[in-house]
Amino acid sequence: MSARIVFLGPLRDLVGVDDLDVPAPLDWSGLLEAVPPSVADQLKLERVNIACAGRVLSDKTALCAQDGEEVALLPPVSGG
Amino acid sequence: MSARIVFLGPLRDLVGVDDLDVPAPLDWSGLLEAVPPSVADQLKLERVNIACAGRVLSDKTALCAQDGEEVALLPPVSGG
Amino acid sequence: MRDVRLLAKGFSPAPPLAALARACPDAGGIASYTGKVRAGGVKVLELQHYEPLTLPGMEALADRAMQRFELDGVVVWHRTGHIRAGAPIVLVAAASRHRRQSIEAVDFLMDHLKSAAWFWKREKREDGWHWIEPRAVDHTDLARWKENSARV
Amino acid sequence: MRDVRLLAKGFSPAPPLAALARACPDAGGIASYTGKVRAGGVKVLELQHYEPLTLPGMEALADRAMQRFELDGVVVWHRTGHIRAGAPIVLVAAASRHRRQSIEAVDFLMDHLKSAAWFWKREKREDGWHWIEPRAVDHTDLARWKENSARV
Repeated sequence: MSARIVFLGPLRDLVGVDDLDVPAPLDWSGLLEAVPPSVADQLKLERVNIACAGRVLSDKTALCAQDGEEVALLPPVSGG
Repeated sequence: MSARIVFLGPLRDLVGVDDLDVPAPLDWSGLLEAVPPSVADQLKLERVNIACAGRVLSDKTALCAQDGEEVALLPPVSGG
Repeated sequence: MRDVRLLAKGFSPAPPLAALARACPDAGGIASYTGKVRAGGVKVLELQHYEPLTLPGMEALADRAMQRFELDGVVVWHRTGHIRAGAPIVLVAAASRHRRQSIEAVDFLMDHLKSAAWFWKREKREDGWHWIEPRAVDHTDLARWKENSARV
Repeated sequence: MRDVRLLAKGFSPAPPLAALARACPDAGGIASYTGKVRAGGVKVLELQHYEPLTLPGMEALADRAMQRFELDGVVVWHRTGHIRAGAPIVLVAAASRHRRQSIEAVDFLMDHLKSAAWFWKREKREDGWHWIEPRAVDHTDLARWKENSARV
């Protein structure tokens, strides 16, 4: 019973790894405890989004990742 | 001592020739007499311009073409 | 780089676009527009021009675009003569530091070529030749740039 | 025709532009924008993406553009991975009946790819890697389309 946290862009640099497996189910407070404090601080900012199972959450504090699901931490984007 | 009147676009169709040599100097009233009435009617419309010696006239009634100069009759354009 | 041409024969957009990219290594982007003869109904299109005005007018237009949109380079190619369905009529392209400058320059160039450059266009359809005049929307499009002229 | 790709290797804009023109014979024109790594200062650029979101997001964006601007066809190609100076990062192209629709579609697509698609970009300069965030002007550009959404 585990979920995978995926770090993207500058958040990956903060952690130094691509992803991290944690016990499931995983909610918002569990996520904040599972990541380093520097990442948790970022997650609390409005400009950082979270996707669970391939869908971006409109309210990230409602996170509830089940076994086998991926939780992606999405800092501000820049493409093109 | 002659000037050349050049017909462009739909005005060329009205006349049936590409150009017409007329005595110089040529002024606005001389031009209206030198061309067929159907073309003269068009020339009086604001949307038809006249160029003399490669320059578009801001006031076409001020036309004064000298010997060897070309007078181009310019109907509304459509490019691209 | 400023490449302005009147072409009596057909052309392909790829070589001038590639040449513009090579000539402007510091540009972050290249915008382009290729206009062609639509397949439906029109058999052939004819573009007349007037030598003493048409090319000088296109060159002056390209210079205005270079200055107004701070371009690194610009391409303005326009066909004359008879053009068959499917073939390109016009290519404009602009290279600039920032994205929106090149896209706006292409918009600006096309609006002016469409209704403020010295070309006369007619189409041969089933029932013969028809002269084309700018549509009302072409004049509206052109007027956008005049309204903005105080800003730029 | 809707051609949306994430590309791990380099590409040239000419083949997809030619394919779009062939696929859309009734379109009067094709607008395009190619964004590339600027030569000055940046040695290499890296684009990260997130597989479950990035390509589906680009496909949804292309569909929105097709519908909003009544396009005959659209191309959205975007690089991922490491990209060297001078190489293309992104190509968008749109084919439409009328000129301004394709030009506006390109503008719309680029504004969204720049600051509303799932990419993270960093540049390697003399002093190491730097993450790039959208500039304020990118957000302003994007907001233009939201204001207009009631109209379209």
